[in-house]
Amino acid sequence: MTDTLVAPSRKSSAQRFVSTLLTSRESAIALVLVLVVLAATTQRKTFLFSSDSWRDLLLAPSILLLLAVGQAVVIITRNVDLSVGSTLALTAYLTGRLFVDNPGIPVILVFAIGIAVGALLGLINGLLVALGKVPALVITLGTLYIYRGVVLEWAGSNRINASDMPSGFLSLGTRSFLTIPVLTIIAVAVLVAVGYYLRTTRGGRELYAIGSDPDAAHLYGLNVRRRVAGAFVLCGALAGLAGVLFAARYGTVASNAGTGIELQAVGAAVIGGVAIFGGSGSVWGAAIGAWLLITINRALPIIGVQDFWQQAVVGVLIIGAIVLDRLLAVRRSRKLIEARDAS
Amino acid sequence: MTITTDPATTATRTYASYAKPLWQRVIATREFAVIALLLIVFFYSRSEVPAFDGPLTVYYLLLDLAPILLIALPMTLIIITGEIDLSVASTVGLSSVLVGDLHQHGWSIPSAAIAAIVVGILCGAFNGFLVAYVGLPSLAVTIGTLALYRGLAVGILGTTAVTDFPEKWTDLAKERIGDSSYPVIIIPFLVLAIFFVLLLHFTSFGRGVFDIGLNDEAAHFSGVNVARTKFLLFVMAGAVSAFAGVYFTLRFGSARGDNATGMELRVIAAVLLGGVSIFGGRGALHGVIAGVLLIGVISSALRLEDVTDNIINIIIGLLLVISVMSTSFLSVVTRATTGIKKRGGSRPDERQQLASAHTEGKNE
Amino acid sequence: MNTSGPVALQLEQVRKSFGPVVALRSGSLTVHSGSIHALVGENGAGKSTLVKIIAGLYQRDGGEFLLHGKSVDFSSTAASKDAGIAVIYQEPTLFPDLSVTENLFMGRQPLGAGRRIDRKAMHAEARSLFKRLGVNLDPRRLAEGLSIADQQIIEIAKAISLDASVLIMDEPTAALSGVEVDRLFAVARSLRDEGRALVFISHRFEEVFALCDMVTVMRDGEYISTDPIAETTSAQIVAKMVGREVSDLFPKTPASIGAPVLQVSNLERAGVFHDVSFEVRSGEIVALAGLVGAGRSEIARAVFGVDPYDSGTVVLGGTKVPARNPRAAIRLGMGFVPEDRRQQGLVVDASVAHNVAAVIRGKLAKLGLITRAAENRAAGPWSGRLEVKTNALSMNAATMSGGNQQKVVIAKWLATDPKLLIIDEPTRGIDVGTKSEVHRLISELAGQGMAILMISSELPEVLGMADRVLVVNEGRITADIDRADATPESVMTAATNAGASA
Amino acid sequence: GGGSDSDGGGSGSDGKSVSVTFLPKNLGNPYFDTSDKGGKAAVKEFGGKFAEVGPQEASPDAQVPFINTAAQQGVNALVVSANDPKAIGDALDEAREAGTKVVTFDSDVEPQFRDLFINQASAEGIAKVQVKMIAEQIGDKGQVAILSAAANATNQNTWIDLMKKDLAANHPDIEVVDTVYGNDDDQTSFDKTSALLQKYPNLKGIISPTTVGVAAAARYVSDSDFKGKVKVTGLGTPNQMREYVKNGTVDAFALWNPEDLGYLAAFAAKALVDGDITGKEGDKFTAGKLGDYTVGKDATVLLGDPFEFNKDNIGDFDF
Ligand SMILES: Nc1ncnc2c1ncn2[C@@H]1O[C@H](COP(=O)(O)OP(=O)(O)OP(=O)(O)O)[C@@H](O)[C@H]1O
Ligand SMILES: Nc1ncnc2c1ncn2[C@@H]1O[C@H](COP(=O)(O)OP(=O)(O)OP(=O)(O)O)[C@@H](O)[C@H]1O
Ligand SMILES: [Mg+2]
Ligand SMILES: [Mg+2]
Repeated sequence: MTDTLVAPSRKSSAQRFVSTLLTSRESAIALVLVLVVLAATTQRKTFLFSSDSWRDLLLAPSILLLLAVGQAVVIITRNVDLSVGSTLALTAYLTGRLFVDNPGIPVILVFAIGIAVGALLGLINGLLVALGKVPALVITLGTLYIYRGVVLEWAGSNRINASDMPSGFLSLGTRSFLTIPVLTIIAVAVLVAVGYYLRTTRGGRELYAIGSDPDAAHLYGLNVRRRVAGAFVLCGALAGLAGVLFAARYGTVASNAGTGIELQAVGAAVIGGVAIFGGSGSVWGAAIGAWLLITINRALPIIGVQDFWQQAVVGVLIIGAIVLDRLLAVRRSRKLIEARDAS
Repeated sequence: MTITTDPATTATRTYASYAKPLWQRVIATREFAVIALLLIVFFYSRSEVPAFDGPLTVYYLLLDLAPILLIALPMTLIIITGEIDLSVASTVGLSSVLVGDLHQHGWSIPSAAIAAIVVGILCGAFNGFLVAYVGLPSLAVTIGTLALYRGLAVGILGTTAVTDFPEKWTDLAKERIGDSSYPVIIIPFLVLAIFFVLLLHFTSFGRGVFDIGLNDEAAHFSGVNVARTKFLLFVMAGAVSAFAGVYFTLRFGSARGDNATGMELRVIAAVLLGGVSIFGGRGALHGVIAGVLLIGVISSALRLEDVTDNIINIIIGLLLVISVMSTSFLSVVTRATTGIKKRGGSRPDERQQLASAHTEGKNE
Repeated sequence: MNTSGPVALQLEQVRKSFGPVVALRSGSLTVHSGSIHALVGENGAGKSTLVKIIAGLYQRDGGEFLLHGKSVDFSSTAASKDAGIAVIYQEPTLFPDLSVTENLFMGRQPLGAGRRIDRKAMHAEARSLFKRLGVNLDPRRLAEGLSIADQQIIEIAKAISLDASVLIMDEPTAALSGVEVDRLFAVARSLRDEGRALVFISHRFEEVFALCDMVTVMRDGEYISTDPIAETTSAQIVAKMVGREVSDLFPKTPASIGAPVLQVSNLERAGVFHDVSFEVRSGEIVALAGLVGAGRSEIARAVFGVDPYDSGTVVLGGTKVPARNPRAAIRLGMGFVPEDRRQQGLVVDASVAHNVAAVIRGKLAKLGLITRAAENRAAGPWSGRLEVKTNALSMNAATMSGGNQQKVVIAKWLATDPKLLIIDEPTRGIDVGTKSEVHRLISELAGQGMAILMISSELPEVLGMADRVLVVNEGRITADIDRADATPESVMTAATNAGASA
Repeated sequence: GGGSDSDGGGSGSDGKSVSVTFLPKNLGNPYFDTSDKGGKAAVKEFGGKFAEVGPQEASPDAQVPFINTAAQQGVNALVVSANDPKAIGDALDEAREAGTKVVTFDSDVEPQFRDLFINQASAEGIAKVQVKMIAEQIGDKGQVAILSAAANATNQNTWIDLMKKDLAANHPDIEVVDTVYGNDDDQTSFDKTSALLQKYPNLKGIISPTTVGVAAAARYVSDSDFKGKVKVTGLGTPNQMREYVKNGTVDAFALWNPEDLGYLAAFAAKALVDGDITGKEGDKFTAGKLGDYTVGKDATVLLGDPFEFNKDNIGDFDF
């Protein structure tokens, strides 16, 4: 064999930054998002230029965004968490109950409890997956039923009404800060934190390594179990947070809150370029994917597509995304082979 | 060429066919455990649950379970190859909507049904093409088509519903065989069940299905056409789901875009409960059918006790988790005893005992 | 030779078995700081298993394991790493989705302010490592798609960068070219002179003699001997390795060579092999020789049809074999015993009967239906003919020794009554006894007029078995040598420098 | 969940204890919680067995298994609010063959499928009061939109048709620009409202003839810029609407008393089981504290006229 296949890149870091920015999946999706918004706005300019719709543009995606970020982290480790929808429902209802049962409970405490409970449910998934060596798909399918069943049983047919929760808390769901809704700020803050963790800490990189090749990770001496469990805990915690925010935004919580949202979250991650078999992708992509899903949902009726075609569009997006990834991968490997022959 | 033409003459050694006696091979299997559990629950309910022993119970039970029973058949084969199809329930919905919509446009029910099944086949073929020939992960593909097919269904009918189906057909869907308490729908089910049992357990194709699940590379190396096998399985899933959709429509006399939403998870839960390994390579149809019936019996018994679906869901979930945990627990044990430990990944460990269970405990 | 320091690593009568397979009966190894210790033995002698025990990947079933005089018991590879042991495994294990640099430093990246990874420092360090090894890889490049050689180099860099007191290299040079090997040796020597202990596993004696101070020989999972390199010869080592004279290892029976069975012309696959043409006649054993990574398996796989090829033709018994269609190849009478038994040859989690009948089961079907019983009836005689050691046909192939697994694979293909049998690494990882059985079987088959295409990394095997040796180098056939004039030298030169003419 | 203070009966109609099962469109809907509460009270009053079961989402195929179960249990009477006028018909027939009396309330099925329908208020009455309210609130002119439940909910559609006729006839300046469906799901209704306001910037009012919808719409409007500009009215429950009436988003809304509705349905069921009535026009029966009722044509019993809630009287109600 020849002693080198690839010459080191002579690019400056600036060049590299620009090129990745241009070629990255994230920016591609972001572009699609912009186009959707433009299309909708040209149809009806209030889609963007009215304080309410501006707010909704930012506000609507924030809950799915949180779920997509958590989901992305789990998928990066070559797992999946289908139970997030049920977790969301549980914590959302819990939030309501906390306010009903302990009037005057500080909002911050409610957030803490919601996140903690979510994390706990995530931990259960994580332990079952990591210790039981059972594929996440099955485990979380099971816990999807269990968690949902618990909340249905607990809530029964009584629901939390807006009047049950302090207006201070509810207004979180709608109040804005410098025209940016509070919910969005929270979601983005989480996004940035997780994104930072994945990119710049050892733990974060190990998650990618584990997803990229679990066997190699084990051989290498990484603590696969702990990391995987950790990913599930994070995902659960974010679902818990999403639950609290759900209560704040919609004011009413019934036991069927967030049914089926888990597949949307997975879809958002996949659209955002998170490879379903782990190891690659970013929470940024997942976040933009979530934003795109929701915005399309809102834009379709305005563009003149009956909004119940939205799901079909989502399906097309997901499939388009993975097919695209495949094509890019094929092209890349062809390039590499040419490189090898050339040398 | 003694070696290649007639080994028997030169054979220096003969072998017992089985390491374990028949009864062990039959009894000591996941499938048998599920069947036993099913019988226990059934007879317990008969004696303890009021009205469970009534004539209507089995009838309604089968009516409600029919779609899941039907779809579980192809789903089992797909999961045994190590793939999965999350889009089946959406296909049910789409076919239901098509039957309704075409009926509205004056098609006869049979022709509408055939059209729906053809579309179902196309849906399956699309999944199969992307998975088998483009080589995309079936989980991602079918999450996509889950949204796509459901979206088409909802898109076609919107939130309206078609309910004015001719009595003659809606009655047929609920018809009993003679005056037994068995609905006629179990006839097509039994036909399909026999077909799939033979296909999976008694044909070269079926052996290939298991090989693919256990080690698709080795299967490829011994001449199994991996891609075509997977493709055909997805097509079958599409066709059967569409048929289930037709039945669903007529049984409830309503075609709606959201028909059978979330049924895919129930089907998969039942299949896994029936002892099929999500890693692929292991499972048997009698276990799966027992798994579906088990879920059905539990639900109907609890419903008769005025227990709401919530508890039922919790129980199904627990059953699912426990059943899979049990296998992996056993695998931990076997690993401890045999000490076979391949690098890291859970698959090999899982495989060890799954496969031994599978090769020893298949219906003979 | 240089004065070596205190004992760094000591193993005494270490045992390890995988279920029924005894990989290691009594492995012993004593390595001194400041010396390079060779560990040699045939395929399957237990070298890698010993390594994996030292690395903490496997836990030994018995025996002593001392590190710097203290008895140790590693529960994980992380533990051995912390104890200052660096290992280069036989199979490169990289994270394909991560950059080369991240692969080097995973889990121990240099940290900057606020425990955040300092990528600059990391890349700089990677570059300096590569400079030291004299390769120029882009540290930012993804590991995916690297050639075996480059994967191996990254493994080496990884191990060196750990600056461990004990460095173990399991066949690191298998895929390397001469230049790379020389650089590696230079680094190894400098590490030795820093007073570290090195263990070097290789099948190439010239390397062993060029680099090492001591040599330990293993056979059948047992310790045989340890000698200073200076006081031994390769002949002695080989004798110890195989436990008998090399000559009687390969009972090749002369066969009458007939008409061409397989004709391959101008086979081409970008990145793997180029312009490959050769033929195999009935009764003839043709060996594809070459270094690991030369592309021999790929050629064979393309011929059989499990891999694609861009251009060229394959003709079997006069009919053209369609590309990328193993079924057709099998129908036309081709059999293929692949190199990776556990991954490609067998469904290890299925029964013996299932595996033996795997290819012919189509024929076993009555009215399209087949039963376990029919499979057993067909499988029994073949297993018997090859003396497969198992107590029942329903036993899992996974529970069998490498040699028996290999017999099952061969039985599977013999059952198809092939005209041409391709065997890739026929004896990799199977014990000496079985090994000669397999060899006898192969030449017996040739004797009965079957055409055999054999791929082997073991020179003695090639020289002993083949009527003709085709040498592959970087995907090209660089020499076609007749049994008469096939010598280790002639083959090795053709295998290493691409200059040699076909 | 579904209050299981019934052992499932099984014992046919033995005058002593009448078993009545309430099957609302879906659980987790406060409107039905209230009506079932009324039903439960009534059943307690006449000493029968009460059970409440129901699906999670309001779809006919989800309702059928519960009807089947009732038939299996041989409950004496089943009180249903139908998710589809026809789809659940066969199941109801089977139940009746099994000897169960079927009373529909709130949302009817086709007459041949049931013994009796308890009509909360005449469709005309409902349509009229809503039109009246919106007309007053928006000054009898401008764009209005309708936020309904499921697109195939019988009652909703009848009311909407009547309202449109009424508006066209008596309020020419009011234009109904759109009808959207929230599927009696809070989140959907909420998002649909926001979409509506997107789509029709100068919308004047929203009519939502469903309790879930009107509450969701009111909540969206109450913290948007449209508060005060867009009037929300329709059919709602005092508890859900209270704060929006207080904060001025909603001037007035209407409803009958669902508790009375359930109460009446339960007594009607008992009357059927005991054979006091058969469902033919002119049959008379007494419904506890509500007094006497007479069966109208095609076996319907009318509860009474809808009631208008506003900030002056809302304090007097708690359901
Ligand atoms: N995970 C395993 N399970 C079962 N048997 C194994 C396993 N790993 C190795 N063996 C068996 O143990 C024996 C020794 O294998 P090992 O890899 O140590 O040989 P080796 O000396 O490294 O051979 P090579 O020179 O080809 O690398 C072989 O017979 C092999 O088949
Ligand atoms: N993971 C890989 N990525 C890219 N190229 C690879 C990879 N593995 C092998 N190759 C290329 O394929 C060709 C053949 O590799 P391979 O090791 O199969 O050759 P071989 O001669 O069969 O070796 P062996 O002695 O193991 O049979 C080489 O050119 C190698 O660079
Ligand atoms: Mg080795
Ligand atoms: Mg090879």
